[in-house]
Amino acid sequence: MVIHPVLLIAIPLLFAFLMPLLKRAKAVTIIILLFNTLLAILMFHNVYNNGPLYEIIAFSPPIGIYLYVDNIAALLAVMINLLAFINFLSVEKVEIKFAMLYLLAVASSTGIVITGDIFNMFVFFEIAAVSSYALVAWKRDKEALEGAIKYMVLGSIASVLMLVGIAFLYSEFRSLNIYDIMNRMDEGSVLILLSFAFLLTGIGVEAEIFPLNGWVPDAYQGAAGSIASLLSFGPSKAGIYAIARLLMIFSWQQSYDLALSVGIMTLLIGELAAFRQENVKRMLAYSSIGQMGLILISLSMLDSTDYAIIAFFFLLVSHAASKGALFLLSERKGFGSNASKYAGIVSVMSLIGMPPMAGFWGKWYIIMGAMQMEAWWIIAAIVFSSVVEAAYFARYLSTTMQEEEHASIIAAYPPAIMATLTLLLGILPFIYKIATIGGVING
Amino acid sequence: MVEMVFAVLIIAFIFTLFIKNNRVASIISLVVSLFPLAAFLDWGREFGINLISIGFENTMNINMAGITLHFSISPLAWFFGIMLFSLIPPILLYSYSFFSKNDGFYPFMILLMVSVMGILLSSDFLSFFLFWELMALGIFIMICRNGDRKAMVRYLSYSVLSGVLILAGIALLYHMNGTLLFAEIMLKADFETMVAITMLIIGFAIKAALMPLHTWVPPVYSTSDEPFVAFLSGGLSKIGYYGMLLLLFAMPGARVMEAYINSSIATYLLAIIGSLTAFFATFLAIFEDDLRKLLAYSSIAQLGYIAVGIGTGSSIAMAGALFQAFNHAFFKATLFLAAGSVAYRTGKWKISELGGVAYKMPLTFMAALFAIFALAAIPITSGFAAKWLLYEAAIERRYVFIAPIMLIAGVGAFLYSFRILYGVFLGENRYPDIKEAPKPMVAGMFLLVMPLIIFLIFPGYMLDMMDSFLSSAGLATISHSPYVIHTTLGNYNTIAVIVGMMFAMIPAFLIYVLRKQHLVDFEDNFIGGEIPSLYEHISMHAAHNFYKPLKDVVMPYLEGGATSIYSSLYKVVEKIADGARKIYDGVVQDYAIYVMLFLLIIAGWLLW
Amino acid sequence: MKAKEIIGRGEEVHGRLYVKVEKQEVRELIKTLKENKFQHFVMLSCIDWIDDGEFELVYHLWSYEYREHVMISTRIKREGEEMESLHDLFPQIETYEREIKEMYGVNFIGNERLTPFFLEGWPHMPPMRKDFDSKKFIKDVFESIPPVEDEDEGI
Amino acid sequence: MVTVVSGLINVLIIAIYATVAMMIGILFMGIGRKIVARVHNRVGPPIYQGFIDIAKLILKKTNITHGWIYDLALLFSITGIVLTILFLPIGGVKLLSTEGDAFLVLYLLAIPALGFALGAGASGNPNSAIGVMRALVMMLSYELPFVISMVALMIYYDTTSIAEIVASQYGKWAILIPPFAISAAVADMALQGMLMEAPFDIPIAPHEIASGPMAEFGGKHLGSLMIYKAGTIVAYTTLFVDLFLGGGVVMKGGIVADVVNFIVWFILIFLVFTLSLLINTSFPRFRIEQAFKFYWKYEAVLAIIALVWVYWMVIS
Amino acid sequence: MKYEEWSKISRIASKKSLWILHFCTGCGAIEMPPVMTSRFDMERFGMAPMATPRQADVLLITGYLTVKTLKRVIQVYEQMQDPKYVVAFGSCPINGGMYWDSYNTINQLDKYLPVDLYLAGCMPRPEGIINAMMELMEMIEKGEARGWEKYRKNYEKYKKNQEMAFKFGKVEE
Repeated sequence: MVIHPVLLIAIPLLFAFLMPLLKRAKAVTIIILLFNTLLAILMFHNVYNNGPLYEIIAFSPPIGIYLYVDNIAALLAVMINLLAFINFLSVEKVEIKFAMLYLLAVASSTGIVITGDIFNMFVFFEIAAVSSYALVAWKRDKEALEGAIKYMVLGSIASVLMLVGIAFLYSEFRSLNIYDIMNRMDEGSVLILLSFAFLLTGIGVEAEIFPLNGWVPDAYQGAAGSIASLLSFGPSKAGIYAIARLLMIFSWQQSYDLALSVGIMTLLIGELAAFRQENVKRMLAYSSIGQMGLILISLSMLDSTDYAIIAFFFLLVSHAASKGALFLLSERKGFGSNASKYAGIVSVMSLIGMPPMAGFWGKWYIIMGAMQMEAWWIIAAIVFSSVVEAAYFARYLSTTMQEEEHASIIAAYPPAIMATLTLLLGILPFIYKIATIGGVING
Repeated sequence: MVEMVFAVLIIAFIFTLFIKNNRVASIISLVVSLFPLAAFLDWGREFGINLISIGFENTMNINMAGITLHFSISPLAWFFGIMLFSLIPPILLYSYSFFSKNDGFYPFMILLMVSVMGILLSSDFLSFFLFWELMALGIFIMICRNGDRKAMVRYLSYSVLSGVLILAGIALLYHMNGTLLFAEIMLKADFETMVAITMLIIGFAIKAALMPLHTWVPPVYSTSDEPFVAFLSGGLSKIGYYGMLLLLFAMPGARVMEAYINSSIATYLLAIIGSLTAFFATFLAIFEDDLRKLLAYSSIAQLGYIAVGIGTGSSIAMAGALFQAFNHAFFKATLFLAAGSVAYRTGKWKISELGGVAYKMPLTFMAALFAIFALAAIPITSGFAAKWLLYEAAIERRYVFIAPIMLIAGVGAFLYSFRILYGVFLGENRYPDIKEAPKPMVAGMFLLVMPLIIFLIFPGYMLDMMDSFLSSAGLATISHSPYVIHTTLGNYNTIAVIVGMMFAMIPAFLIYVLRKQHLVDFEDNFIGGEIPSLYEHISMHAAHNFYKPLKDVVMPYLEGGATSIYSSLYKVVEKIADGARKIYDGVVQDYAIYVMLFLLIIAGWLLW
Repeated sequence: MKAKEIIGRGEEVHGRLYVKVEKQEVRELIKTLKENKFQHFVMLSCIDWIDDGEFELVYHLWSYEYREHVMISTRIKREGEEMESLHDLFPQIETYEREIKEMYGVNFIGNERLTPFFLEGWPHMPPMRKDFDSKKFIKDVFESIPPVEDEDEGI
Repeated sequence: MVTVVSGLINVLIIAIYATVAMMIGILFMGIGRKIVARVHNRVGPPIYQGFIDIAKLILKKTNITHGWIYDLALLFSITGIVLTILFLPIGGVKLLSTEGDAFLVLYLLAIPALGFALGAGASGNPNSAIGVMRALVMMLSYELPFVISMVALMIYYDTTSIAEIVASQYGKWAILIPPFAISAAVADMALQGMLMEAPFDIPIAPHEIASGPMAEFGGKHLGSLMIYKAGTIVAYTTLFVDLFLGGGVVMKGGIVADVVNFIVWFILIFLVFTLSLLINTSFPRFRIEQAFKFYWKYEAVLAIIALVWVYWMVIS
Repeated sequence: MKYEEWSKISRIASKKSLWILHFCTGCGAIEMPPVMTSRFDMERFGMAPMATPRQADVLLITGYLTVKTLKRVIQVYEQMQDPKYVVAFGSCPINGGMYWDSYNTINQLDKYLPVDLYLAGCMPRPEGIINAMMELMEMIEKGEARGWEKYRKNYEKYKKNQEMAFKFGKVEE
């Protein structure tokens, strides 16, 4: 039986708006998220067996909403929903409005990942942005509000730029379908360059790349632990995947070089800023920026080496899961129980790139890829940034190992589960399953 | 069969994670640690010494989830395996009574065992690097348990640096040869290989703590707990040299590298760095007051000798380096364990606070005494044979700069070894009420001293163990019988020394036996006729700031050293980092401007 | 005499200024002299006037500038009267006071090191006092100790 | 059977040579004090005074000990020095020196020093601890120039065994070759430190630290240390003679040659010993920092010059 | 007094190499340098000055002894090894000399230490010292200088006397 990918978006949206009617909000959201994850896993199984899924809803190609799901999109969807489900377990008291916003954010992130229509992606970006503004401001204290305002200001500018970019594209090709545009790319005029610039800036703000991520430190610091972790694996990962699709559309040598230079800048600035930062959450935010830069670098190598897509996937998943766990842990000062100590160490080690965890394969393949391209400055940047990263993570671990603030069971186990995810992925990397996807993206 | 050993180790790892009782955990880990030892002893059949033969076959390939790891044994790996895995059981026996509760020492010791076995057996770069980083992780978690910030930060940054450098080197080799398997890599003497080899050597040098890259060793050795540090300094620091030897000699393409070895400056540079490390680390060890830091610097110095051996590259030098590695593993582990048992009883680390521990802990003292004799390379111990080979090699190669520096570092070893003996064990009895270290600890220490005694009388057996490696590395094997080593320049006959000593002992023994003597207590010491018991306690222990005159002369020159370069480097990085943090000054308008600027720049760049 | 101008009183004895002062004024006097070039504290001596039942403490000061010697003397009761310690003005006064405490039994307030100096474990009264009869002491203590003879003194 | 007999003879010869060397050492102590007295315009003790002193010390009625480690000094000192003499060719006769080489001798000389230090440490006397500190710093300081000149010799004769160095100096003594003249001068100053003669008798300074390490040694322990001192006189001077003055080998051939060589060797070590005594009488005692600076600055520079010169000769 | 066996060789050896530890109390110390230097040269008889009691045979008390110094002298004496001899210089150790009536000075050294040889003179000249040493050598050779044995036999008596002196006569029974 064919699984309609649209259900992945429709059901959470539907129940988000039905939420005020239902009494037990927490139980409902958990069921929906669980259902969503299972659906995504089935979809991945289906896509892996018989190739990518095309899905048209309601209208004919040029106008209709058009979903396109390939291996990596399916895997990301699974990741987003699974982590959202685990993350939601750690939230003690749940109000209806919180559950609504949470479902909206998850639905829209999944939507961005599996949509094939550029306007559709814009709509999902809007929903994700709006819901994450509200979630960031959820704690209603000074920091939260400040973070939310900054996020909103930059987010709105980004959405305007994105809209202008799409307008240029539409005026050029009369169609919003990504693959349709991709095939007819060569007959476009100078206008396409402009649209690429606008689109890249718009999506870049959401994907936290260097000059556009001013909002990141304050937003993550203001947000509560679980929301910050949601932000770290939800919208920002969808954003970076959107940039990947963007590079796929405008696949010129210039755009890859641009992505490379921006990536290196983000990596270095992010790592150095984190190095001097004492506040745990801000430090984790800067380190996310740094990791995003690394992922962007792996994207920039997409056309020249087939290791890039594997590195991209492992870096993305390992960063999402371990940064999510670390943000949940950063709620309390120290590592309370053994479980949180285990979670902390495993996620830090995965970010640094130690073997049993997924981060190791990311580091292995990105350097292998870089060496294929004989790009010495990438290697130098990675060497310098990984040493800086090791330094501040070691400092973070040494301080948190001392404090013994006891954590309740609910709060301790979700990060442990996320950390075990990276561990399992590290031990059984299933590289051959991801390797085959590469073909499609380049194809 | 190798899978069986790996499986047993991993099961034991998981099992000991959840046991709280220290006794049970240590017994399990002790039993489990015998498996790899048995495996390596069994593989001895091929490499000269077959003590036991259980029939472990020694090649294995694991492929799971898209990656394939290749494992097989080589003579070099066998030698290192014997050395490392015969080091672990005594240490675990020692820790049976050293720890009160099992807070993670045993599981991660087993993890280290797994990683060491993985490194030694791996025959392709992927599994080598995977287990190398696993070892780095294991060591880091061991350091985490004591939570000393400086040790953790320094260790992690150094080990990540070494990991990434090695990875870059491997990637470059892979890029040029297209394969990761050791057997198929052909090392050519062109520029890229040189860059890859130097990157790999620097990565290995960090683990082997050569001089400029040694600053992580003192904080780590002085804060982690003793059994682990004994294994770290005795065993794991040799893995760095295993990597270098693998690279320079065991690689099949290494013969092509012949030009690289004896003519090129690179390995001569390695020898010079090794000798300078030995020289400066010895001086730093002489003035150090904290016992563990002193042992840390002394272990850096002894490791420098091995680097000199590898750098010189001739067969005697290689044999000397391996022999020195073997000796250093055992006597350094014994010394750290002895320091641990002293601290276990007195709770003190500083030499100036310790004193007269030998009177109440004679067995620990005896083990430490023999280890120090081996450290100071007194001719009646196996330490001398190793250093002798290194000196012979240096003179044979006419290394005029390196030979005197090595000899002076050897003499310097006497200074700090006496400091340990007098400051900690002999002198005024300041701890009259302590007891001897518990039985398992003493047993552990004496087990570690045993190999030193075996190779004291018959250094020839050690050379038999190395012959298989030397021949496989294309170097001439050294002509030796069980107790005589012949080299082109001179030879060393242990039996002659020992028999000569027996004869020389006769007059001394006669004087000692024929005249009676009576024991005198500590108070009865001549200090200008003064009576110590009259006053509230005068401390007659002269171990504080022991080499002050030498320190005033030498210290100004040592001040420069690595630490000042690192601190200036650290400041530069800090300045840039502050600059980076300034960008996020929290003002939204600036962020908005950044976005628009970004848009303009990339639009302009694209259109142009 | 330059010192006489500084202090204003005191008579000249054998070329030295001899000043008799009450116990309380000694500190003031020494401080003023010290500021006016009398940096050298020669000694502190004690004389036992057994008939008047008093001890006389004499502080001797010397100036290199003027090359003059000043003797500041004060009288305290033989039994039970104490003198304040002046070792904060000149550190060496502490040892002189210690010696006088041991030999005459004068207690100095504020001096922590009044422990036995030459006579470790001396149980009797301070020996320098006039009423101490040293000949009788010698007969009681040292003469009474028997010489050590062997039973069969051979040589 | 024949090999057993010849083996026994060899052992006998070696034993005789060792005991004769020790006797010469003790004799030299007496002669040394006589020479020093004569320089002081004094009569000085009889030549056999060394024997009497050692006899008196060993025949002391009571002896004290501070534990078995303290006695180690007694055992190690005599054993070490006799073993060193066994490994040095005396008068051309190769005792055991074919079995070990110069590095072995260098480290054998360290055994008595370390045993000595252990005994002094075990006694717990602060004077002896400071004495041992000075002795070890002295060892470190004079070792550098001595080792550099030894390396120069080894590189020149391309061997590390002293027996071969002696053999290859048969016609031409090393001291006559220009660079080795400098090395010989440097080694002679190092010899002054090894023998603990006046300018460098810092470790056993009687006035400052109550004769340093020997503060607690009395009776038979001091007797054994006197024997060790006698042994060092012979050992160090023989080492110097073997390395630079051809080990006294003047004739080749049978017993007669051995006797002649023995006499030449005796004269040579006597000259070297007197030279060091004369330096002894004309210098006050240095402080330990001055001694260290002297050896590591002036001596080391001279030794390096000689080494570079030899290295240049060997290469060209 | 029955004497221990003291072999002839060890007596001659002890006689011919007398190592002196001079405990420089009082004014006698200044007489020792001329004895050692070239004019009188005691080294020709095998005598040499030593720094520690362990190495010395002869303990030279060169002047008056206060009670405080006597404690140290006894400690040094006990640290010496048999056979050991005590030589007392000057008149002070004999009968207290000019300090006979001082509350602090020891009048007769013989009560506290077994003195083998007294040397009168309010500081004897070097010739006197050399003569005394020759006399001591004779006594050693004949085996009469048995101070160390006497000390060992009457140890308790000596200790009692010393205790009396240290407590200045107030010995609580």
